[in-house]
Amino acid sequence: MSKVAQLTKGILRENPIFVLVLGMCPTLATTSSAFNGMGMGLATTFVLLSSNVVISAIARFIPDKVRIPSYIVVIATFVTIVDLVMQAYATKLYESLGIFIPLIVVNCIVLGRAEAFANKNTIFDSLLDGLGMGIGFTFALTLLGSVREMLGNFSIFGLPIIPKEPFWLKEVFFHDPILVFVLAPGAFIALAYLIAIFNRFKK
Amino acid sequence: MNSIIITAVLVLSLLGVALAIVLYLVAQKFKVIEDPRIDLVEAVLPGANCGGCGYPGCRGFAEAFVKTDDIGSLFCPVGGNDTMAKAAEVLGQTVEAKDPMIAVVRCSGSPELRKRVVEYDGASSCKLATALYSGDTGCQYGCLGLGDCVAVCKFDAIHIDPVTLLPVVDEEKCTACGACVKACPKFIIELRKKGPKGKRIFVSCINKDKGGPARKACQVACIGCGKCVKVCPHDAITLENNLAYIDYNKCKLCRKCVEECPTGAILEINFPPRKQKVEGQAMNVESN
Amino acid sequence: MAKVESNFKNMTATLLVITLVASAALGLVYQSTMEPIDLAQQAKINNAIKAVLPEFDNQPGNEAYSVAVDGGELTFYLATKDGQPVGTAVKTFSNNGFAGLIELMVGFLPDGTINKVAVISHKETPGLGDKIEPQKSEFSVQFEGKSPENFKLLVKKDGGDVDAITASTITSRAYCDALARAYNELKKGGKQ
Amino acid sequence: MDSKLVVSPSPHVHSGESTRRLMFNVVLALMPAFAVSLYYFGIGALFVTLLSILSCVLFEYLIQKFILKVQPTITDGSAIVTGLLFAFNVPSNLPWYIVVTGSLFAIGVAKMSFGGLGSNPFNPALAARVFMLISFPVQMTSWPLPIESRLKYIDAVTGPTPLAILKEGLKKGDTISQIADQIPSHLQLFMGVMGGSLGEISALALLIGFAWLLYKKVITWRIPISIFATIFVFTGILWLINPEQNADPIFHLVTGGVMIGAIYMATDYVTSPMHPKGMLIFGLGIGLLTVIIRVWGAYPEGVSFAILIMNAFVPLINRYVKPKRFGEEVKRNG
Amino acid sequence: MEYLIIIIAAIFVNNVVLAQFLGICPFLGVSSKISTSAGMSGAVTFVMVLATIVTFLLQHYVLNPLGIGYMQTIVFILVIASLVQMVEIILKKLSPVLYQALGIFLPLITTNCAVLGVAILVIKKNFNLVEGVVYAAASAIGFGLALVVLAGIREHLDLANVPKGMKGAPIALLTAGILALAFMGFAGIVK
Amino acid sequence: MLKTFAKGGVHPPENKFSANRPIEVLSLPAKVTIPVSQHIGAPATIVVSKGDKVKVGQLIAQGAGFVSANIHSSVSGTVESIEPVLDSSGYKRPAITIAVEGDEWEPTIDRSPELKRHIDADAQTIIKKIAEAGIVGLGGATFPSHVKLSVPAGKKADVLIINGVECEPYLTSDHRLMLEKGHELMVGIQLLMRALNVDKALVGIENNKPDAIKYLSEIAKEYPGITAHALKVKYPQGGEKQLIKALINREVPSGGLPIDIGAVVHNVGTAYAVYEAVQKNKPLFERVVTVTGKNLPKPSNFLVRIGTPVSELIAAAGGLPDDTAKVVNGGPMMGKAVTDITVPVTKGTSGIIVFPAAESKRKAESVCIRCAKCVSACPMGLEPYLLIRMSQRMMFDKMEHERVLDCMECGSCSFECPANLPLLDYIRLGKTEVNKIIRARKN
Repeated sequence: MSKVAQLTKGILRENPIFVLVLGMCPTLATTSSAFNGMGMGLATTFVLLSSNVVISAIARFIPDKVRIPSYIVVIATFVTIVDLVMQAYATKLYESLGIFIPLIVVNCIVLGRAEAFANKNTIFDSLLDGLGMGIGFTFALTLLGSVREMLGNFSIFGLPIIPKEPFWLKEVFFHDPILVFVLAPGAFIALAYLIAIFNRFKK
Repeated sequence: MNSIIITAVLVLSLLGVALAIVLYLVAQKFKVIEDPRIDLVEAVLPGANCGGCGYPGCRGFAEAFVKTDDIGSLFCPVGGNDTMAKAAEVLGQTVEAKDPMIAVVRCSGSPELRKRVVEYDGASSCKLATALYSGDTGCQYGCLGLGDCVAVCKFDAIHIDPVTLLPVVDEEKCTACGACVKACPKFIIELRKKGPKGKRIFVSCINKDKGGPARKACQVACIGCGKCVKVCPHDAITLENNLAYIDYNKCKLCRKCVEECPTGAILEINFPPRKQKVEGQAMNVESN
Repeated sequence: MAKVESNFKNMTATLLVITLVASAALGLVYQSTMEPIDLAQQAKINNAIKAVLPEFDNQPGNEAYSVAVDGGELTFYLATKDGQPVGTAVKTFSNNGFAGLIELMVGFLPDGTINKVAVISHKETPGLGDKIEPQKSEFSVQFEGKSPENFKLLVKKDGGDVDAITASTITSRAYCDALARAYNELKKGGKQ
Repeated sequence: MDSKLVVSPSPHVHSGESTRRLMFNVVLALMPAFAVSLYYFGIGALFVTLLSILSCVLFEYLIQKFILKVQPTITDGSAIVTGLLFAFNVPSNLPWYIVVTGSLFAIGVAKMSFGGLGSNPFNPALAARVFMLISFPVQMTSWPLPIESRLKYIDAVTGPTPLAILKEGLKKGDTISQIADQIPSHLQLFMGVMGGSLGEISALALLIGFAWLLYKKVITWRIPISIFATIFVFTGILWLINPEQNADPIFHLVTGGVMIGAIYMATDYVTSPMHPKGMLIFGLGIGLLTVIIRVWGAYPEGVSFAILIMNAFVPLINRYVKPKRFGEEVKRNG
Repeated sequence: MEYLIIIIAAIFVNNVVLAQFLGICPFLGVSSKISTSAGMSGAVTFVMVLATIVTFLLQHYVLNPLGIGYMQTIVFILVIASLVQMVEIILKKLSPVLYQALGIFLPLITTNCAVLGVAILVIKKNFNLVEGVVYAAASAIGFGLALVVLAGIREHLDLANVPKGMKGAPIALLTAGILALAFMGFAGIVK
Repeated sequence: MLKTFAKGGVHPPENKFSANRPIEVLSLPAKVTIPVSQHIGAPATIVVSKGDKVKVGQLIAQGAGFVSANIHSSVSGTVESIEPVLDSSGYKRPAITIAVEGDEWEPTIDRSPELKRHIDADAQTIIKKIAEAGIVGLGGATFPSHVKLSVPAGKKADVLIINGVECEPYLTSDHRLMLEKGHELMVGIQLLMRALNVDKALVGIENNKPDAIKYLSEIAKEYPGITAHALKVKYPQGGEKQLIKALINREVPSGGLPIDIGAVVHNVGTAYAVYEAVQKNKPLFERVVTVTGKNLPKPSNFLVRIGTPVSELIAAAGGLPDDTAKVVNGGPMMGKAVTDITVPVTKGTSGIIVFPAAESKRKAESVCIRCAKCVSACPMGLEPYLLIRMSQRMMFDKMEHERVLDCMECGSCSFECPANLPLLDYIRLGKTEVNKIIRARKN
């Protein structure tokens, strides 16, 4: 597989959300806005990238039987780093993501990539893989966040999408957003259709 | 060094050591013994779980394959020889190549050639119709055309032709798993040798009635006249119960019987066209 | 690539090393982020106070005090500029919200008039009760510059002066309740 | 006789019942309620109902034709019933875009995404109603006053439903007797003189439809009656314990969506249990949940939620509550 | 009464899966059959309660006194991971019957974020030990309830003609979405 | 409130056009074709050969094995051929074709019309005579009657139930038989009672035949132990299990037989045949057949020799209407559509119904709306909506669990289904497959 493919496979062909359907909890929980979704995606990408690199570097020194615990320690370390750094420098985002920052540690994608890829590939390949998967994850979360924000708040990244003029556009067609999309049920419904649309285009 | 770092290091290290001890004990006490070769064999199998090999799924086949003394007795019809060679490699053995097989439909009675005498109005299932009557034509052996074979095919390799109302096997997709053979309540489908370049000859009829009634029910029925038996130079054709049958192991594809057959019940597939045509219907099947 | 064998010694050693490195790394990160995190916390409180009071230059968070009342706690933040009090921010609450607790930050000017009100937390129905948030509706604006002395903190339906949010009388009531509680405590013990 | 004989498996006769006829009878049974709502809510009711039916049928057609690419089945009447029921569950002054969005959700999401008629686990009209209630809480809970709003649509004079008056009063700390004078009499409630969704107000009209459905054997008595009985008994007990904090059982039966929910929504074939015993359990569950939400929940009305939640349990009920087989007592010996 | 409120809140009002988005992966993964979903629910309940007790003790008697609360994540996940493995071994030895019923689900639980999530939430919400245990058990029941109900619907949908693109995860998510809508009706029952 | 069975059931339009038409003797055809498998069980072994001269009532095929029945010639003449012929099963099966010459009966047969009430045969003799006469269940099930009368060791019958329900729409042959041969029927019942050693016999008749109920109740007074009972009109009350439930409120266990709860059920036609066999020495070679249909000029009840082509009956009933598109052998709910009207009448032919084109084809299927009408219609408490889905998806092991084998194929579910789903078709398919699975398991 070429290095480019190594990087890009996670974005579409093996997209962790739309194709592999992994890491659903943060996907649903943190995408009430595009910004939150992207923040979560980037945090996960960092963990994914770093743990992939470290694990591929140390994999051969680790006995099989303690493989999983060791990987978990590595991942948890990076998660805690993200946690602390965000708390210090991105308080607002940190608060809106809440418990899902520490929960990156149990995101199936992270451990999954460590198990399936990083422990048998070179550091550079693992880096590409982690980066690609992370980008795919971030892309998916941002997309879902955007869709939800657009429908549920008529805005994207906090910017209103309905122009003020002509006035009837807002008065007649887009008077109120479909609030449910920024709430729990809307997360499920929006993701359901995004995956369905993705399935359709994959074929 | 800061005390917080020291406590952190101490706590986590202790935890790490404790876990290591626990896991070590676990690893010592509870070992699962399973032949690792089963996984390896399973990995080379197609994974269709079709059951064509006679075992419940590919895993079942893999287990049997690892256990058996004579791996030549097992065959995966879907994967074919390549797969079997790979699987044998896993065990460090070799297998003889088997001739590839294909499903053939032994009925050519399209509505044009085999008049419908009654109209069926019920659920679309050959099995069900079989319980009800012998078929909507005068031939009680012929294809019912309700597609039980289509429904069971896991490889999308068999379809009912909208004109002839008969099943047509897609040579590319057919894996000779035999599911359709089992599904057909009329026993019309048979697995036969695919033949060199797909060339094969067979009697496309299973009507065991005497000549008169058979001919009356269907224009392309085998009427049991025996001409093909006489003309065959390789002794490949037998006649039993008014029905000719070509043994594909003996047939040398000389095509003499095809010319001789008065009703056109014998089909030749994938041969280059020859100057004088036998009948139109042979083309029907070829043109799939 | 030769794998390391899974024996007792190796396993323990591996885990030990990994945890050592991990915990050391974490400790370092923790130490270096301790201060920024504290600052961030400070800033958060200050921001909330800033939102409801005119400009000030002290650290109200350091001079806060709390009063226990009605099964909850009110926190008072005194803001000064050049040593002169510019107002008091009160973190107040009401348990009577449609979905329970509502927490507000109310800024009182030294004369007792309400400067601005901000919402700290609530669980009110989106689209209905959440209109107490200043960015979602004009509801909170009506309190600005009003003194509870002559502006009755009750919804009009109950004989007060407050225009309730459409279809959210209960939330509006709770909002008034929280404001009234803050004002009463401020009068009682506040204005030092 | 010159045509071919037809051969088909038995039976050779059929009752003549069809999906379309069943749906038609449901529509017919809803007509008294529609007449009442036309009388009370006038043009708003007419507009919302027609728009809802039209958009449901249109969406079903478009989705089947262009997205699923199957033969449209709008003639079976199920989309009409969904449209009618959705309209009956919303206020008569609901803005048009909410009606259309709701229809899209009912047909597109709650019905077609699951495979269309017969496959949807949730009642489409109800799922849409709840979806809209949460998305547009203000518009979905501003109820035009009956009679006064006859000639108005969007700018109708609105007021709360009796249940909302009750909930708000109790929240404020009032007692039932203090609230009572704001609420119409039981007889008025029974006739439908109150604010509410356009089709739910008149218990009388809905009960007439119930009688028609029973007479035509479209539904059985089990689900509606078990819901009524549960609500009656449960609220009755609460009322007996403390009549100043809990409304009386009759009030609970004739207000809000109990009648339309129990008779027309809970009995939806697709989303209700298949066996008599299961139907009773289903009704019991709906009754209990309705009262729990009404009495302790944030929402003044709980019928829609209750039915939707019990819809989710229907597969489990169908699986574990089986009809009594003939000759059940002895085990098969073969 | 307080416990009752915790229980109702955790099962219905703030259902772990439908309102808090914890444990979605197993919720989607193990919900295709009622029998397996029931087994999974049992296993999760068991582990969740056990994990909550252990992590609670660790937090309050080790991490907090030592001032290393920031190590929460790493310590909790290690403990849960090894706990799951120990439970598996102990079950195998002591009760083969139970192991048959629950054992196969145990490896899946390590990556069930509901377990770690609930353990962290118990600390965050300042529960005492008993409240924490009650909360964990109720959350697990809420998880199990949602899981079994979804499995029931999915078994029903197996026999229906779900459009091609919607099959699998999308339809499960959609069902969960409408379920979440329905569960919003419980809002306000517990403050 | 009239008695009936508890669960399920439907009420199709009765359409009993021939109820007032007395039984007519159909004139002899030129040729009869007598299939050798007219009963459940192994085909009988042919004991004549081509060219043989046979008399009416002469044994031409011997019952082969325990569950099988003798077959007698219904005419006198020459055996013309012995080869497979299309019969109402839709298949070509072995049959004896006899060219009719005169009408010469076996001399042992008592052809006198007077009633012979005195019974001198004992139980064993009765059963033996029934077996010899080749009597099978004439309600349509064609189960050899002597087998049913031989109660297995360890079981005991305490009540005989006579099925005069005739719950199938259109059919009237049993109705006419009860009206016209009441006394013979009573003697036949007494013979069956003696064979089973029971002292109680209940005749169940649906309330749409008030004349038969009245007549039989009256004459039953002369015959101790026999009572006639009116039943509410509800299909499929003629099913053994439903009839037992309706009359004595006992339920045959799932997978069991009526004898497991002490009951034996026989059809009125069978009882009449028993009378003729035992008292008159006459084997079963003719039976009453209803020929009917909405557009048939002259719906009738005929006494027909076994082997007569169906086309002859239709001709005698006024000829085949032009718009005919389906001919059914048996009732409209459980009967079998024939592929050709030349097929012969057999022992199990209770009626021939001619359907006009408009009623022959099924309406287009739509989708299941889970209305549960099939569940309430099923008299066995099954869930047809579930069974059809399982069958279509080949989940046969699950179908066994859902007791698909309890299905008696009464067709109530398909009759009721508003979506016109072929419920019974697929349930039948499932039954066949489940039986295969069970057989495979036993091996």
